[in-house]
Amino acid sequence: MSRGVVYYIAGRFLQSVMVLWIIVTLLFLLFRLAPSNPLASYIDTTFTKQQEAALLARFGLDKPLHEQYIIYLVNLARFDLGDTFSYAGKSVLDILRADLPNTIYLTLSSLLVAYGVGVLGGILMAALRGSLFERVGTTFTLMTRAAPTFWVGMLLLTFFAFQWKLLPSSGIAPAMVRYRWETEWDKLMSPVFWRHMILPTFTLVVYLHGLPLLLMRSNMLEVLDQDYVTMSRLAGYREWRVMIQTAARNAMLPVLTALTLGIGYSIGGNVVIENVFSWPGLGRTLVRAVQQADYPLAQGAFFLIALIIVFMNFIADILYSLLDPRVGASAQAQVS
Amino acid sequence: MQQEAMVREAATGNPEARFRQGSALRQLWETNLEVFQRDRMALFGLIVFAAFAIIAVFAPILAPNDPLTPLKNNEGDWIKDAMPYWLAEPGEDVAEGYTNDFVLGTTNIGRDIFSQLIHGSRAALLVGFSAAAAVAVIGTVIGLLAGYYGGWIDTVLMRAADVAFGIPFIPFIIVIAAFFDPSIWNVVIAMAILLWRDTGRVIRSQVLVIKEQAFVSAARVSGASDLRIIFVYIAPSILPLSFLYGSFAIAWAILTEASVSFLGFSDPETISWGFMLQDAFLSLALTRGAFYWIIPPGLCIMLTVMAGFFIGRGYEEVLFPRLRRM
Amino acid sequence: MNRKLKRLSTLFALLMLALALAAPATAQTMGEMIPPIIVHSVTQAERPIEYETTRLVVENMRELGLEVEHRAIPWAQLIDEIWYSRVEGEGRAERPFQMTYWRMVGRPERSDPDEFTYNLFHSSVRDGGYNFIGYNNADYDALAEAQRVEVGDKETRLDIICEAQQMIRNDMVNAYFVHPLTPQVVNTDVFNADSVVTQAGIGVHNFWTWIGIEPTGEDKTLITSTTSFLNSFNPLEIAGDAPSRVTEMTWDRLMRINPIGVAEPWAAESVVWEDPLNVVVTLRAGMKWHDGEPVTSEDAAYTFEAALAGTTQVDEDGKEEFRPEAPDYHPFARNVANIEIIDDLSVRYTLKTPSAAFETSSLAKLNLIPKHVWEPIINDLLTRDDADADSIQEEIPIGSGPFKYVAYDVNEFVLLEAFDDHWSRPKIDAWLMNVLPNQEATLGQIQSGEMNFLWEWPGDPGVLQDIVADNEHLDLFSAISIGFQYFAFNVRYAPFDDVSFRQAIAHTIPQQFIIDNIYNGFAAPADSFVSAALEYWRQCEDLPTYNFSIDGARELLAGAGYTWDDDGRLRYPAN
Amino acid sequence: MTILSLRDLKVEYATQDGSVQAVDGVSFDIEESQQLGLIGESGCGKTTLLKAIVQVLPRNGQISAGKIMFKGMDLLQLPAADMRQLRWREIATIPQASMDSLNPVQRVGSQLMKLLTIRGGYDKRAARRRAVDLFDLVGLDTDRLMHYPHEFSGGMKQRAVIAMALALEPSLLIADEPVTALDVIVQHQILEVLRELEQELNLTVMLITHDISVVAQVCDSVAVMYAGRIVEQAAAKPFFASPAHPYSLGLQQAFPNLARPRDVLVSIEGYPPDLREPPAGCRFAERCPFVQSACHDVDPRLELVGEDRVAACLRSNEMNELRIRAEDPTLWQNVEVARGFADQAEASVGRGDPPGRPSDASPDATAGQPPADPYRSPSKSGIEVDGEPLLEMRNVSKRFKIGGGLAGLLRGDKEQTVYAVNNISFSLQRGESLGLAGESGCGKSTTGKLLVKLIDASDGDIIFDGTDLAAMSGDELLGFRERVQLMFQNPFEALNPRFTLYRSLTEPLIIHGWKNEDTRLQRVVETLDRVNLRPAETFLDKYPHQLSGGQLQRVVLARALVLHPDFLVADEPVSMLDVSVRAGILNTTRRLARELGLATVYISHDLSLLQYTCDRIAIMYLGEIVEIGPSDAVINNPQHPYTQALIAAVPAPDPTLENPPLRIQEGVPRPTELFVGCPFAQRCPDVMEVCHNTRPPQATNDNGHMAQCHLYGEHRNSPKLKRDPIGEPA
Repeated sequence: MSRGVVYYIAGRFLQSVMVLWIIVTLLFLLFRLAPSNPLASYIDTTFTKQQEAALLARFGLDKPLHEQYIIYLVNLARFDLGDTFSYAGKSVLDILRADLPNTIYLTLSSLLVAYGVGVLGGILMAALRGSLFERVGTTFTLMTRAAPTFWVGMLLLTFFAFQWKLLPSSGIAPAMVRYRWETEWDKLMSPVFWRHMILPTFTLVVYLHGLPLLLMRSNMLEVLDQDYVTMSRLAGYREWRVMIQTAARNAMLPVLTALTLGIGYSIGGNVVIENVFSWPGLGRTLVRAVQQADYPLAQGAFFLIALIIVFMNFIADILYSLLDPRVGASAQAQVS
Repeated sequence: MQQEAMVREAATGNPEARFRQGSALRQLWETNLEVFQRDRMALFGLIVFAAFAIIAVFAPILAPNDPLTPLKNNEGDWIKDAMPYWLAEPGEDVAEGYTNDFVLGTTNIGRDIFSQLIHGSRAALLVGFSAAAAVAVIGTVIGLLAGYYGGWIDTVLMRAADVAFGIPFIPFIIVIAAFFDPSIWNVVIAMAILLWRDTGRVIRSQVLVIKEQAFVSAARVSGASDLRIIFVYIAPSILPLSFLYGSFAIAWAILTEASVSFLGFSDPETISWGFMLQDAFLSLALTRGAFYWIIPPGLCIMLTVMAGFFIGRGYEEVLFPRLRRM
Repeated sequence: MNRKLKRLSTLFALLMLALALAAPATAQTMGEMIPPIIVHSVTQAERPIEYETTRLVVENMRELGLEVEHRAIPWAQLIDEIWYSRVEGEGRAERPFQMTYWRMVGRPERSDPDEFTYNLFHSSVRDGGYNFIGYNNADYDALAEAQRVEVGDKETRLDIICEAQQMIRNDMVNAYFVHPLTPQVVNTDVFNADSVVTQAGIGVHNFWTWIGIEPTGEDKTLITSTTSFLNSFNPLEIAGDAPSRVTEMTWDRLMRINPIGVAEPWAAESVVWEDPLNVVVTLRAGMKWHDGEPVTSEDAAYTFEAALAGTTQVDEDGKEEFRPEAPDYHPFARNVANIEIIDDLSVRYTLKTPSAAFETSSLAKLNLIPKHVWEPIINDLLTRDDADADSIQEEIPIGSGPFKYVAYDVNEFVLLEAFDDHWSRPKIDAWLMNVLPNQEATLGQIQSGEMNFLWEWPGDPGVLQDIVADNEHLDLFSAISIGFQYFAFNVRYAPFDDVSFRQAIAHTIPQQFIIDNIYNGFAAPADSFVSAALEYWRQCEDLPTYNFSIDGARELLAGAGYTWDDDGRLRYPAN
Repeated sequence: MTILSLRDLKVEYATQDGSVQAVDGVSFDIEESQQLGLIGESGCGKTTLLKAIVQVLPRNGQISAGKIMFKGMDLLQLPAADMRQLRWREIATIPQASMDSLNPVQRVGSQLMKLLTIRGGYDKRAARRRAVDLFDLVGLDTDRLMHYPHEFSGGMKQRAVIAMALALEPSLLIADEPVTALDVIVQHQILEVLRELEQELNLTVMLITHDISVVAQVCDSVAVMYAGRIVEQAAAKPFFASPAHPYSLGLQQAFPNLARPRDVLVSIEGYPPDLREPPAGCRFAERCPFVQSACHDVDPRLELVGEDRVAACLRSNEMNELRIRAEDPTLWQNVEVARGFADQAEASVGRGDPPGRPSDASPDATAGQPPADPYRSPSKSGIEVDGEPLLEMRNVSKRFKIGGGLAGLLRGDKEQTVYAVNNISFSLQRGESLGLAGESGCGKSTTGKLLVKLIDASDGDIIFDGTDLAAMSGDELLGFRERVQLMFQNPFEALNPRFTLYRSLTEPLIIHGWKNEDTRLQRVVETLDRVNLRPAETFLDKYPHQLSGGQLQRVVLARALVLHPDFLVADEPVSMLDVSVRAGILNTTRRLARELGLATVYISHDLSLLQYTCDRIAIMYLGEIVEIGPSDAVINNPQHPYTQALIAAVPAPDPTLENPPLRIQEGVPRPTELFVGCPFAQRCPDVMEVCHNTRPPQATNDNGHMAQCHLYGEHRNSPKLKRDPIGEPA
């Protein structure tokens, strides 16, 4: 790796850190200035003013705003997201640590399938440019993108889970199976887990495959117009080689970037689907935390999602500069 | 030489023929007209919007019942969970004498689904269009300023865009919706705060391209002021792009409003399609197999969102004949 | 300003005042218009039933000529606008709440009327406690205190409780309308339906069912679910509904509320009152903690000591303030003046004042905790300022109850297994509770057999009924709850400071319609804070009724001097 | 042996508005080791022809008739798979814009090796060896085998593509515009490579280009294509000596030739016919000066007009006579020429040297007078030179900062300075024209922008009519804007595509406060008329895309002149245009400059063009003016080694004139540092020790001809350094 690329990566990283800092600050303000009472989830018959004060002190809410901010930043830097309001003895991190893998499994499986389908579909659409199949195909894809995911999920649930009882309707596995999993590995080795994954994954694929498909299609059309593609035709390569090795390979670059970005955004966007399928992930926790006014938890979940997004944005930049030597070079040109 | 050929091809092959009229407004109108003339799908989208707009405006007249008040039978009890009469098998229990009042059936507590659908178009269009307008206006202004002036203005605005790109959209809306009084405007505000980022970036890069074009330099050499250059020379070329992003924003706004309503963060006094789906979900539509609660609002959402997509695509095909991108 | 001018302006002000006072007098016939009223409830998404009910009542109130706004907001905000906005100028919201939908849930320890009788209405808990409606009635305070002291004589206590109910009903500070019927479903393929115990006011999800339910076959695991949080398992914390199910089984209690609502000795072999202030408790012999240690009188004593533990701090104003380490349980042990260990199995508790509820709300309430586990924790906490005992989560909770803890996954499930060394070992081998906030999923699982015991159903009971009708292996149980649903009025301020006005509002609540249409019949009419399920405490004269009648409400208002103007808007009585 | 033989080939494109006959009955043969140059202006169908031969026509293209025989095989009958096999092994193609023909995300060597293994059947090791050999063959550094395309300069990419084309030893190499868009020195070197390869490998080549000088340099036979047809085919020498078609005649006269400069260049006005509805008669008839009525009705066939040469003209038997008549520029139906010629005659009176006559280093005309200030215009333009110069550049520098700033700091970008223009000085009189020349990146365009205050100088003063540009603002600036105009390189971008021509032309008037619509219209019409867009009224409502490139550039000129400025900067005014119309624009500009007393700065990479239009020429290198002087002096008697190289690199449109060998290598360094010595020292063939560490002096002769070079200073006799290795500047 050349010095230019290293500089580029370091610069991007610093920039990401700065972006994250601003987001974190906004998050702090949003949660501190919110009109709802941060202790709402504690109200009970026996709740007294003294207890309220004690609680405020326990969560550091009695200090002046700027002091809270400093403490908050310092804690974040140590990746200490604080304690939840609603789970005794559990830190926010404990809870998120349990949720995160599930969200990641769902996100990755759906994205990989969707991008697989999308890339192949996009190549096909580009190859069949102008045909009836292409027109119907792209219109259908637009339709799937227009359908609300939760609605698709509900329809799929109605038939596959409730009417035909083919697939489980919610969660990641029955508890009797789940409690035997000691590690994430056990979970991943369990067929039951994968069976539970089918419906939510499929629902997401219905929605997610549209972007890579349309992107791949238009990139292919663009690349097929490029001189180097003409060149490889002129050079007498077989058509599939031209389509796959030259055109598709180059057209894939933006799709790969989109995939990388997609990981971040999906983790934030799966909220609705996780709720439809009771998938124990970050999104469901976030919604419950917000509903139950467990602010440290909501804030933590939000922060984690934002962190992943910013990180994936960073990775996407880096990936792009590594995959496409031109980007790295323009970065280098600025320093050399 | 090659470029000449390209431009000539572009000119005769029509993609550039969008630049036909003199005044910026007329031009915009022409571009819009062209989008809908060239692209039947975009025209379809426009018709869908127009139809729903009419429905939304005349909702109180068109809807046979109040969308929130449960229908009552002769005994004064609510007519709950009535199937659409035309779907019911003979012998199935359809409340007598009320068939005309609820073509699409009633909800779990006896609200008229058809009336809800009609009223739901209001929320969808209101959110869709105001969010789209906000996104397009903010994005365009930011893009123009950042692109044209460059320097620290550009740096600040584009860093802001980076920040906006780093904030997860749905979670942000959920938090906003939970913290403030439930209202459909939460979605609009959140979209305005976040979604200008795409529009802004694209418009900025487009401005950077246009700014470097010789005719802009020519204008400057002729003594044109910054404002004149921005508004007379650059903005007209940018506006179709704003429309493009605006149309997509309509779609996203409707979709987002539906999602947020579905998660239960909407204003219960405002009937929206997402709210209907949430109501259906909470009323156990799946277990009951009450697809007549699920399908109509979902179809309406899909139809309007698709309309936005189609129109956006229509603009795309006219603006970037080679880069038909979604 | 010179003096003359000053005098002149004073004169002028006085004149204006006189005019202002005279103006209504000249109008004579009409009072001021009643300003718009805000009625709070949670959102439809959170609890549709509450939302719909409020909507209905708001509609009816409008018919009285009131301008009413229905403000449906999420629970977290509602807390702010109700609980924290009681008094003008001190609230978090712009102004104090006026009227809100509220509910009280049933819990076994609420089988004794004491908690509701005292906490909901005693004037001492008006500012920060549960008397958020601001009821302030010295006569009532006397009754609420008296029923606590009346130890031996149940009859007398009944009279007092009846009188309290009567007073509340007359004053109409809370407009009760239903006690929900909790629909519950048991898989009778797996369990013998006859072994399911229904506890008065609670339902089938009770301690007695958990230990007594008989498996019919090899499947000896009870699988149930909850829609709420599984947030902690701590014997010194009163957590939510679902965790309470776990704590009551993991930790034994000296006494337990039996199915008809009366406390009976459980871990105690005997409970003997030597006099109204002294009670001797003797433990069963041979009990063990889940870690194998024996249960002794030391533990029984420490259980109360832990609840009493705390530090006294002096606040800024020099006032002493006691901060208990177990704030949730401290109130239940507060009345204990002295604890004396008599022998290995016997302890004598000496009370400060006689208490009728001591058995129900202390001996049957406090979880028996192992001294060897908790003493070090509490001692540590006493030296610290930043944490309470209720924020502690043991790695492996140790109790002496019939079930012991096996596994717990936050927000996912908790798994318990039968404690073989318990003197009353449950008939099932394992007890599992899943977190399933999604009602569709719950229904799917109870039908498929993934789950075999459904105790918590916030959804539409009619659906459950249909499911049970369709599935032979499912049996439906239902019980009237101790809990109740009502509209609470902030009686501090007009117009809700007027009994007649409140009574008129009570007439606008279509009780039967709500039961039929919103609850699908799964509710019993309510007229008091003591549920019909608690039969003993309801052996009173009939309480006043407020039938649904808009006209009746109008009459009542007219009788109290309220008037309607030409637009049909309701106005206060003149003067 | 005939390698390729086309017979009556026809290619059609289906378009929305009907079918276009892009190639209409083309026949020719290419013999083994023949190098055929196919000449034609854009849109004549030459690239379509190529695509038809290798059968990669776009989807809407179709071969409707004819035969393509390759080594006796009928390519049109060949199964697709066999045709594919044929490509590159037998027929290798260097596509147009070959700069973009390399896959940007694959290393150049990998692409080459992939070709060798997959198409050539080489094993990996052999492929690598062969790749190295090929790199050597085309003069590429073999160390760069594994570099990415973007790490290559334009010339290197072109070499790489040539290497790829030769990889499988094809029988026929087809190159489409192989040197277009390259800098003149690079162009020269690529042509050199091609020439060497032709000789070494005995290549059969078909070269497609619009540039007859390229053909003159590398081809032994020529075919001229016009509107889908071949109008003339001949061996190179006879063709250049005596073209046998009026179009060829015109083309030849339209090309400037450094060695034999013309007084007036010919412009073939008009544009080719619409190939959707081709005319019944001769396709060139519309633009032909020798047109007769029969030409419009009779479609001329290709006929033998001499030994081995064919032409398609009804008047080919009169060709000798026509050739003589063609020498008269007035013939080309062009008012411009008529006027321009007159101007020229008039101007010649005032000019010191009649053009075309080489001048000596020590001119005789100014003997006895003090040596002229090279930065001041000598009195030779026929314009009064007394009084203040209109414009003066005094030690002007322009630096750009890149990277840096807070964002740059965060990104880790080091701040860098680009010295785009470095300490240049010159002055310009009213009515005088100055040419700025140099390779791309030499700072000539930046200078242009400085002159019109599109950007501001970092150092030094630019004085326009007594006022410093840096100090201008408000009304003063507006006044400056009224008097100074810029003409742009690309006419397709220079006009707002959304404006009608009237709107575009009236904008400057509005900005400068012309309130009255009628007077504005009048001025616009008048200006359009001036630039020969007639009748002017018909153009007012047109949009840019409705005009041809030549017409557009006239509009651009009109816009520049509509305010009647005093000073015009023309940045590459004709480089985007077809050769046949270039001269027209230049002639008009030159004429109007005279008419309006306009001072002009022409910026161009094309020295022959500057020689044609300018009184003086300044040669720029790395932001500095290395030589400046009267045009003829600079061209005919270049002093600076760099100028000498530039002139030597210009290909002559005449196969009899061989270019002198080029003594420098391609590759301008990035101007990111200031040089202690001479900026050209790195590349200079005559470099001396002193060049690296001392700034060269400015040696000026009486003629006002200045060169900034040690060769003419006190160190002129220092020993020259060996060129290799290239010395770094101290």
